[in-house]
Amino acid sequence: MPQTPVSFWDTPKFKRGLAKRRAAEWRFKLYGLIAMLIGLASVALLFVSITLNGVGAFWQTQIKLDIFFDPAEFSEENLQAANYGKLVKNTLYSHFPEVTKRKEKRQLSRIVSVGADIMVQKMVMAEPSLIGTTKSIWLPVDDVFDMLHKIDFGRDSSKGGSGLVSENQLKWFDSLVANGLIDSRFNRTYFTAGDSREPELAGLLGALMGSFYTILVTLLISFPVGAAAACYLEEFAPRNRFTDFIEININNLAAVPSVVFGLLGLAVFINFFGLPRSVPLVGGLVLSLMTLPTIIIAGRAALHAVPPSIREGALALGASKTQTVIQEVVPLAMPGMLTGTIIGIARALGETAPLLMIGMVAFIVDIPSGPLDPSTALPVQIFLWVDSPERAFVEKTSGAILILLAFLITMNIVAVWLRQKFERRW
Amino acid sequence: MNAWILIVVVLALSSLLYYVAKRRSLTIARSVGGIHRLHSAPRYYGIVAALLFAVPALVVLGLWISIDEGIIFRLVLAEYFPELDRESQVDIDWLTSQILIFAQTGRLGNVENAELLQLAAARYQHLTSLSQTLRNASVLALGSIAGFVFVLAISEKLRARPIAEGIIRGLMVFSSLIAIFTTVGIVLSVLFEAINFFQIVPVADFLFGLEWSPQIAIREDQVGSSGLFGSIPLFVGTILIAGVAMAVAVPVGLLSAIYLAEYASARIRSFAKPTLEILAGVPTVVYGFFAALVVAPYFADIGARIGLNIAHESALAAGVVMGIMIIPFVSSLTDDVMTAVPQSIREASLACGATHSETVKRVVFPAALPGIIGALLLAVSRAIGETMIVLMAAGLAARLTANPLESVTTVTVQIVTLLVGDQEFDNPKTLAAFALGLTLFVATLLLNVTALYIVRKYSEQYE
Amino acid sequence: MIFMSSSLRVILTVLAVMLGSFSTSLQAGERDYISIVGSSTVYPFATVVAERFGTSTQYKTPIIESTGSGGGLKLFCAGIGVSHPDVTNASRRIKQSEIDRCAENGISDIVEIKVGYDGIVIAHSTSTDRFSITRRDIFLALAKHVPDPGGEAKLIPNPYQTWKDVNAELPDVAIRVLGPPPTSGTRDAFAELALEAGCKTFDWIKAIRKSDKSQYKSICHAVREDGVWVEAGENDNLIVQKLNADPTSLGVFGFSFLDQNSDLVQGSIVDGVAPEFENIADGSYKISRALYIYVKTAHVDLIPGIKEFIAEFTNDRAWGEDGYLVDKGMIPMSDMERSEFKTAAMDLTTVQLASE
Amino acid sequence: MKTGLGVSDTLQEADNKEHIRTRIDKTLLADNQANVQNSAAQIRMTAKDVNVHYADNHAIKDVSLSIYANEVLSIIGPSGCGKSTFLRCLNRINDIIDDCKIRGEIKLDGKDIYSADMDVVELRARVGMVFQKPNPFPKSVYDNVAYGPRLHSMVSNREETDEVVYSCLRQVGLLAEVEKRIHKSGTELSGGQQQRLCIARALAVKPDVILMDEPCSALDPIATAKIEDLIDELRTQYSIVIVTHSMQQAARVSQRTAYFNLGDLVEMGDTGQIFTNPQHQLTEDYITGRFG
Repeated sequence: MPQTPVSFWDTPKFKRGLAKRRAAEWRFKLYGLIAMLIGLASVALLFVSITLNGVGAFWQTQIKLDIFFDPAEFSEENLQAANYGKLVKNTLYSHFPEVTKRKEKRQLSRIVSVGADIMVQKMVMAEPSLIGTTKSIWLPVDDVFDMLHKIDFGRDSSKGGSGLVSENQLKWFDSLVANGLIDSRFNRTYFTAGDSREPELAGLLGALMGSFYTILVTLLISFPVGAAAACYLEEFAPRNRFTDFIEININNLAAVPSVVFGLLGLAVFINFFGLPRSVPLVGGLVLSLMTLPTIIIAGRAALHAVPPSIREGALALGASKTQTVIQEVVPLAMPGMLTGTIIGIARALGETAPLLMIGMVAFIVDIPSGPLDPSTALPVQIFLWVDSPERAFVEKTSGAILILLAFLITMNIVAVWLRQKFERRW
Repeated sequence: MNAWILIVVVLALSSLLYYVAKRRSLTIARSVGGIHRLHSAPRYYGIVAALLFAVPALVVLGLWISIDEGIIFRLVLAEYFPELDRESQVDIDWLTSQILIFAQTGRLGNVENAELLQLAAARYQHLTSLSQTLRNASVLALGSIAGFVFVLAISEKLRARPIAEGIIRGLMVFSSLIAIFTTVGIVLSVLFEAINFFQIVPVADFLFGLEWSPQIAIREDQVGSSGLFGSIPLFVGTILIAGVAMAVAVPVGLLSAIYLAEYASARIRSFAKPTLEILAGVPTVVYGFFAALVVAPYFADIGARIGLNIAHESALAAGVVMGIMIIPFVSSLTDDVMTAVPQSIREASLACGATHSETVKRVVFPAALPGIIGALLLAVSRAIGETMIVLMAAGLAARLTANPLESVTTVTVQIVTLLVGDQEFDNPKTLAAFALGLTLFVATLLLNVTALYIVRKYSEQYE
Repeated sequence: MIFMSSSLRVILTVLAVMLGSFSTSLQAGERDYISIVGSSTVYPFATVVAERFGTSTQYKTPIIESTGSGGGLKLFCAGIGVSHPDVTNASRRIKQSEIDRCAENGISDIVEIKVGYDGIVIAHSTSTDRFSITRRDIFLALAKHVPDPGGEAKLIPNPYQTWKDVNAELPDVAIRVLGPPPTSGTRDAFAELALEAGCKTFDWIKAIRKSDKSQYKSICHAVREDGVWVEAGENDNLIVQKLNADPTSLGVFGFSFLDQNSDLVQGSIVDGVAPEFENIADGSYKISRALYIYVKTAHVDLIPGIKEFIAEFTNDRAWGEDGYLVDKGMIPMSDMERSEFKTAAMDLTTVQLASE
Repeated sequence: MKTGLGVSDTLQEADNKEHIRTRIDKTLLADNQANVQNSAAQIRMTAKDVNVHYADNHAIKDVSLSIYANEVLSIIGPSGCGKSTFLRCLNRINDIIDDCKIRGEIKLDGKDIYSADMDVVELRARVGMVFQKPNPFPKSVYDNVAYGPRLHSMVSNREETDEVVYSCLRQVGLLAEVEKRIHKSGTELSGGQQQRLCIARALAVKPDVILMDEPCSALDPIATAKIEDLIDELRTQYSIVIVTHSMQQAARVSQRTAYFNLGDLVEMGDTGQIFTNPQHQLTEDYITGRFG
């Protein structure tokens, strides 16, 4: 081997330094790994905790009662006037003949949801031939017992809910469970009802419809306006101070806190234009102003990505500028514009703060049937339920979050799919 | 014929006109010797005719709808209630509600002058239907005139394409101006109310006051209202929570971005990156729920176990969750600016015998620093403007403290609590929300503009 | 650019015209549901009634916004017509100033319906002996400034660290009270009903009331900030848990929580009266307040269902002793009071404040 | 050593373009190998049977060559022939490309650089590199040059650093030009100055071998001439491997030249011989411009 003089690279000093540097390298990599794992763990924790809390919302503990629709209780002309609550309660009492005292009976009757009588009423009104027959009906139990059945909440004091269920009620409920009269069944109410103060009767349909109308208005306004603005700014606008100002302005608007848009909506749409409070129309207007910058920015990026050669080609064939843009450039940029729109709309769907400002935060039971009916929206419903004291609302809230996230993830998947399917590399 | 049907009719007629105009241009073309003799392609004649019909018709319709009711009510009231005080908005509201509801449903409130109201309602109904007929006629007439005049004017010399393009371009310009209108709207609406507020509470008291207690000031019989609109505690609280958030988001976001960009294998990256980005798509109300029901009790519990008194609504819990929310924001922006650093200088560093981490720390990171700072400023702007997390997980008591274990309140929380449900604009409590909104807007504006400037400047560096 | 500016001018002109005319219209529109605002304390009860009303009648379910008693009354008194609420909830009685304000805006007839009571309890863990205190003790233990124990008519910062310091008959344990934040109506009521009442027992402070009302308020309502009073947030369940963990602490919350957690916590006896259902209902337990709803007579018949809504609220199955509102934690009135208010409600009797 | 395909095969497929590369006669390289063994004392690096794959692309095929001390070896060949790839294997800078697989043996002073006990940091310090596009760090001129020495703690104080920085700048002839703005950003220099700065940066680490990947392709003729002069001077202290597009440059600066084609080392020898009397048809085609 060559007898090269001992170079710096062979000195112990360098070797020692090298070992240290290797260790530093390793540590740095580890920090990065830990940081990434923290990030991933946050995602996991968020989703796991919400899923664990939320899946229960889709099931409702119900009680099977064989109700005899005694013709004596019903008058021919007015089915509505009958005491349906009594029917339900008497059927329940029949399982516990030993319960005779008034106070105990009252306690017993609380096992069944307070909304049970109205359910039975609706059933009979829809099918009057039931009168005189006996029918097995599954009715929801009260939210406290729902929680008791699902997560043993309230059975012992360590879980913090004691005092909600008395010894007797516990005994009765356990015996109902033993007799197979209690079961967890799919919670249809959750998807077909509006808000309620009783967790077992509360549903999401009102909020879903409210969100639907709000987003519909948002989409109808923000997409055409956003696309047109993006086209103008990217393709036609002269480069001057004024268009620079518009551009800075749009970029800034994209980062303005959403609550400020709420203030705008309150001051302009409600106080100045006198539009009604709590309606999806106003919500949609506010959210479309909020979404517009996102759509414009995405639209411009999509237009920008179309290579100049396409424009030059079309212009060289004698097409006018507008023809070129509308017939050649925009169709090529459309997937990108749609992706941006979907992402913007997804953000609008999850937005809460501006809607609070314009009064979409009221207690609203009825399902809205148009953008001018008062309503809440899905995220606002989540906000309202979080504040409710009943333990069962934690589950309902988490369930609502799961549904909201499902919508958002679907929208994002569609956006990604669109991008991958139609994206062209130039 | 109500407005919706009218709109459908207008759209239907304008598409009909499209075909008529196109057909006519084709006929003319045949007579002058072929389509190439026309100034523009036949469909442009159709487009112009359709637009000339629809645009004026819809504009008139919009104007008509927005003013006719006001005019009708004014007429009705002048006729039946001549003694009515014109200035009394309250009475006018009341009477118009009554008339409207009676006209639509036949219900009448608990009133004395029922007969007069019924007459007025009948008159209102009459005028409304008259107005509708007039409206429909004028909308259709105007559209038709514009459209049909154009159709008649079609000749081979008519420059249809430039006209069509002019109209379309006008609509585009209008669309881009909406962004300006929005900003102007924000500034005006917030500024106007804020000025009202500052007439009641001096600006200096608001900006430098150390005590914030608007809830107490709402009732005149409670502890007096002077000096209780000092916004310092709110800003301190906001900065405290945003600080905690950044303390979580910056190291985690930066380091994970570096790990993903520099070290992770393609497989890990393709899984971890979109997973982290999920965090960016989660609505803030979900984070609020997470903070209030999972993180805050957990921290309080840990605090109790180690003998620390951690408030249930501590700045810590809200800040940490907000930090989680911002992680993907920081990491994806960092990723962008770091990948913008050219590969060639990485190679140069490696070729000098630098280790990977030395390359990142000494070359890539410093080179990307301006961009990263811009990104972090945007993240800060987000943190101070974030509402739902703090609304659900932070407290309401305005406390001047730098201890993250205590509960503080923020600007956004106060805006929402001051305004939710209350639409009266004349007391300092509600006006204060607009003053806070103004300061918030200005603060985020400054941050955003600075950040965007830095990022823009930076992205030009390697072009 | 020439094109820009000309079209810009046209657009701006059109916009100005539209803006100018728009604001006069669209305000009025038919409303076929009841609009309710007001107290967050009454909110849970009003929502339950509204829901019942919505499901059991053909009317639409009323829409309820929680705005606080003061905010609610303000909205309520802003005017008549469909853009103003029909009903407001309040956790205190309407004030003469508010009635005047209503009248100014053309609302001359307001029906007042007292719907029940809400008690505020000072509770502690069941594992210790029952506390018995006076409101004067509460004031001395919790006020920011207390009268000089030396007897002089001046204030000193609160020096007391144990209950024994406050009152020699009380046990020798550190004062630690968990309570709601200032934004809560419960805190307001607690300050008024407990602290102020205790405060008034000092004659010289009471005398200040006549000369300087706001100074009087600030003496009697200010709560100490040296860590003895712990703001536990709006979550009353949490207070219950903390009390269970630390038997020497006291907690301030609504009666309904005490009722639902009676196996864990017990209410202190205040001025010799235990916070029990009957004592609150008959008014002998002093830290309690009445809950009200106010209805705009002019809107009855205009908005469908207002009468029926009142009927539902004042039905015994709602506010009666076994009613569903009791299940939600409201304390019902006596039979006599109920029938009295029911009659007033059904006859739409206008409220008259006897003395204020 | 692999043998080429039989002569008969070669003749049969002579005009089949697909198989042009199979006509490479590996025996032409044998001399070179023998030469290498004879002058072992002067060898800095040897490559033996090096194969490089990028995913499906076989970029370097069975390349063997040696690099002597104090010589300039130029590698020429058409675009995509693998010359840069080969160069980048010599200091393992290709490691950072995920799907790059290297087989074969490359030795630096007799030690396999791809063996487990070879530290890549040390290797890269000993085998410096200058890139096609000038790529100074966005730091001051001074910090650019001091970067390597500081990393390796070759300098421990300001004086030592100054000495290294100034001597390296002087060596590349840049000192006089940049002395006044030595603390200004290196990215503000002209292209030729930047490239000389990059060479100074490489020299500052005191490497044994310097790899240059088309160092003049982004420069004007004057800057190119300066760099070429510099390369010639540096030969006295270093072994230099230069990849170049320009045959004139190869002829001007190098003592030996290797011709690559489609991943094969076609021919290698003294520069004069390669340019005046190429042994292989492919080489001749390329040199005379008939290629492609």
